[in-house]
Amino acid sequence: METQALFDALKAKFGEAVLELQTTGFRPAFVVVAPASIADVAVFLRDDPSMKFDSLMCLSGVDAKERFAVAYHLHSLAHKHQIGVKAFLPRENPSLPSVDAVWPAANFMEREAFDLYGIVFEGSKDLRRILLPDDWEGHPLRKDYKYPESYHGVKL
Amino acid sequence: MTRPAEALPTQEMLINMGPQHPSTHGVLRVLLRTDGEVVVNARPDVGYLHRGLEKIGERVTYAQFMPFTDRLDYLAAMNCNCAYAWAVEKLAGIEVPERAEYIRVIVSELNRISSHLIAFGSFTADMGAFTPFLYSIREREIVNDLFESVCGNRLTYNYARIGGVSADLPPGFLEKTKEFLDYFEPKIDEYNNLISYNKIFVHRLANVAVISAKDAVAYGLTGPNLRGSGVKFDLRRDEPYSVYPKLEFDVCVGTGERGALGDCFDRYMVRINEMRQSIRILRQAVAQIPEGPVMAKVPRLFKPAAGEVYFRSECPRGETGFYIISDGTTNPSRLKIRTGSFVSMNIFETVTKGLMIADIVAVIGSFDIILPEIDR
Amino acid sequence: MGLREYIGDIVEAVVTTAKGMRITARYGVDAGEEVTQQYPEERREPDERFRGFLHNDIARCTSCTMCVKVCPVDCISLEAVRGADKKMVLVSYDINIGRCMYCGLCVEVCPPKSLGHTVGYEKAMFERGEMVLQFVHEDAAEIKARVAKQVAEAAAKAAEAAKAEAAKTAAPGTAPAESEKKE
Amino acid sequence: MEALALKLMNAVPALAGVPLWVMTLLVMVVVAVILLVFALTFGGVGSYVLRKVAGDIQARIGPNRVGPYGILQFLADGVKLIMKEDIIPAKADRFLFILAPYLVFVGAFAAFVVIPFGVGLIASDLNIGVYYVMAVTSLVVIGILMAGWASNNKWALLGGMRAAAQIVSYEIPVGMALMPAVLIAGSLSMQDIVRSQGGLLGLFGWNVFHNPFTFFSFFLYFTAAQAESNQTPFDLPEAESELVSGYNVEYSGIRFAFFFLSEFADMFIVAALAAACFLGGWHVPFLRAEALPGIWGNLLSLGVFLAKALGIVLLMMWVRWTLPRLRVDQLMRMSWKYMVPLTFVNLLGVSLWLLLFRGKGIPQLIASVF
Repeated sequence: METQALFDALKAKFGEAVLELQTTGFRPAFVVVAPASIADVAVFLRDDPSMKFDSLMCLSGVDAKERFAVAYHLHSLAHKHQIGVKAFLPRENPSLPSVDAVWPAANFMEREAFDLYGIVFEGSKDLRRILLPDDWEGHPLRKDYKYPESYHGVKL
Repeated sequence: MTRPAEALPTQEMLINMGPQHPSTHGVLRVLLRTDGEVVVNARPDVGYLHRGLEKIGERVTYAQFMPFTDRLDYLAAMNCNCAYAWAVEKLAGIEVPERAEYIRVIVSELNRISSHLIAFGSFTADMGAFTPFLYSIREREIVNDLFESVCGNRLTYNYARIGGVSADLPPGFLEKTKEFLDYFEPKIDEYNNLISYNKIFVHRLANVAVISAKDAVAYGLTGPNLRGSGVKFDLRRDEPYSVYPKLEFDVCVGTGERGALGDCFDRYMVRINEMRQSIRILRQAVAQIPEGPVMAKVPRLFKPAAGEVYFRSECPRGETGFYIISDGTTNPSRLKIRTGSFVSMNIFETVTKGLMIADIVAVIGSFDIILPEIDR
Repeated sequence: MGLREYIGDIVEAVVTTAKGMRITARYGVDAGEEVTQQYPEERREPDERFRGFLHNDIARCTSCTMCVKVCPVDCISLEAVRGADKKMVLVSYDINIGRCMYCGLCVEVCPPKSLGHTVGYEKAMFERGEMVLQFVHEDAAEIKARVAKQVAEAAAKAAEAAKAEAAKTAAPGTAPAESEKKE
Repeated sequence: MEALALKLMNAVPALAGVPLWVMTLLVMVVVAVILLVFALTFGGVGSYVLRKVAGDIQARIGPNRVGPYGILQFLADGVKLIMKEDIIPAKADRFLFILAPYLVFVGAFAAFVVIPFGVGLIASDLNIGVYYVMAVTSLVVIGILMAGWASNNKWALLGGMRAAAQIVSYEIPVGMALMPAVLIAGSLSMQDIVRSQGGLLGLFGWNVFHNPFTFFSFFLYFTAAQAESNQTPFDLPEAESELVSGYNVEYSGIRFAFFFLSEFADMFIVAALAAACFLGGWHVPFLRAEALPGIWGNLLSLGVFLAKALGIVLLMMWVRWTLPRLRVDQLMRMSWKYMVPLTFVNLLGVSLWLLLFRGKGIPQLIASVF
């Protein structure tokens, strides 16, 4: 399915929630959606017979300077096409619905984004820190992260 | 005489498997809740090897990140090197000389063989047979020697460069590769006779941790773990990159020959068969490799145009994807690494319910995880 | 489970075990299969491309700091001062091999090719601080003092020359001809 | 023992005044010390051979640094184990923790009493020899379970429980697989069993060639005994890749050495029983060892017996470095569904054979034709 057609189909289905299509310089292209509707969009993308994005390749948190973003890279084994979905979040209290009910693969990747960016995925079945210790302070991949002096009395 | 159950209260036991444990392949910690020998729940706890590679990636330039990709999957550093190089080349739109592409394919496939050898060897060692492990190490040494003659190191190669490879193949390398292939091909049959089809080994693996094709896709498994469930998907064939379209090979999938489709044995056999396919690819690549330069013209101050790219390539442990965001400066603005082992760990808790403790070891081995890739 | 299957299981177990044991026996009997290298006595020759410890031939080093800039782990520290002939003089060149990851990027960028890999890889120390290779053996302060002296001398010479020049320009006539003669 | 003491007193006039019981005790102690030294030496040499065999099979060299061909490696290891710090975990059950290794070693060592090393070379030819070995080696399981429990470590406990289940289960097939030898000899005494295999050039009288059922018996015994002595592929109680090291995970130094030695002692017991019950014991092929004059018969038969036993030990090592490990439920299934029925069928077969052919084996039948 062509990217533009896919975007149009999404636009027709979700209207205002689908914001823009990023194409030039983006491989694969990104559909930017409103964060609140990400779960619904995900279900549609997975189940619609012309989309069938059955696998979530990658879910990444991004610090886009003035705001955060969550990027989803989807792939369809049935149709062999790809698309990126992106949702921009404010820097304060970034949160959006979890998609781990749609693609179970999302769980670990969401935990990673939560761990390193502090993005909260509402409704996630298990949202804990994954790579860092449970009592770590701060989210290191944020651009404004301050490196700690010590951890439990151990100088870093 | 029967006693009422209350007279003999039983309790579930919480066992800490790892981070130091002989068969967790590094520093994986699994929190086991067991009822005797039967696992009620096995929760993986990763992150003991977290080095913040993604943060480092934002600090160093594109070229400087290459040595860090060695530290992703140290058993298949060539594959990671090349995957990163391909990703950056896609981002910046660099054309790589054909000889360089062939060299990359040759070293990637050699590394796939050596990585699968370790997967095979450590798996059998986990199952209690130590001898095949040493045989596999012996064969891997030859590959390491080959790599040393190419790039000077035996583990962290740092061979690929953005736009090509750091040096041309040394004289005699292709002949030595052919020699190795001729030596190695019969060894696979020997492994199969020695251990693969051993009754005990088959019984340990068949019907353990069965993953259906649907689950495997939904949980995002890739590489041999996905193919073990019977899904015929290989990035080298389905999203061809480099010179793979010019090379002929079969995509190995699990067949369920000794149990249910998608069990540990199928995942194991896929790796064994993939070694044969790698030999096939290598023979063709060695025969076809053209003469020419090995490095494209890349400006010393390398600044790709602003943009985003997601490139994935087929590494021995599933797809390794690089999601690179460039803001037009010398450093990436975001460098996300998606690795096969990390995603494989996600399904671990689901598939290990109701297995025995010994099976946990089998499942870890059959996923062929490697911790630096999980923790990055 | 039928009887046929039952006996089949037993036969399969025996046959596959025997197959495996045949292979291990072959290795056990054949002494030529041993691949061990007895390390301290037997050493394999590292390949010519082997990336061992770094070595800087400081006579050729131009103190361009390319290696410092390209090193991803910042293990090279370099200090240089500008000498009398406008070229940089190395004051210290240290490589912390405890941090070095032998990636070879510095060797690739080195313009005068003064930096290179040796084939050495054995180095055990008692202190982490000892894991620093120093290539300038003279004392840093001494070099600095010497170079400063040279620079000062050169500056003084230059100043003298300038003074003489100024004096010549002040008294025109013979001076330009003299300077031309010198050239 | 008493007989030997009497003989000594009669032979050496200087000892005539010593009371009989003192002499008997002395002889007992001397014999025990000899056996102990043998067991310890076997543990040491066995570990060296094990590693050397492993090295050969795995395309390596094996130990070669201490002494010529590394033969003194076991002494170095022994010194190391003795010098090592003896750690008792703070939360361990001290008394049981300390007792367990000795109990395990005693269990394994006590079986040496009835091993027929040669003509007349047996510490005590009990008339219930086979039965005694079975009973005494079961002591090991108590020690292992004790070690697993007392360590207060869950891996050790799992190892101990596995060992208990395994050794108890495999006791039955081991016993049943030895029964044919007892049936043929008509006695439980080890020396009687060995003597019954002496006919036909000392080679074709072996029980393993007696009839097809005894032939299978030998392999059934070998398999079951490997399981009973916790050898790979049945080393589940130790299973270093699953249970880290199983029941002995918390032990260090000399206490660990006791577990280690008892493992090798167990190995030897298994091999010695197999040699005595199926491979003609100390019978020298083509020669009658009993008829040799003086001490030569004793020494020759001792050498032959040890050679047979060591051959079986080598076979065990060969199996060990080839096969992977079973899972615990498969181990139980193998015992109860395969080993136990097969040994029973086998025993029935041997009994019928003996009934039909009046106790004659195939070689004897062939011999009787000529």
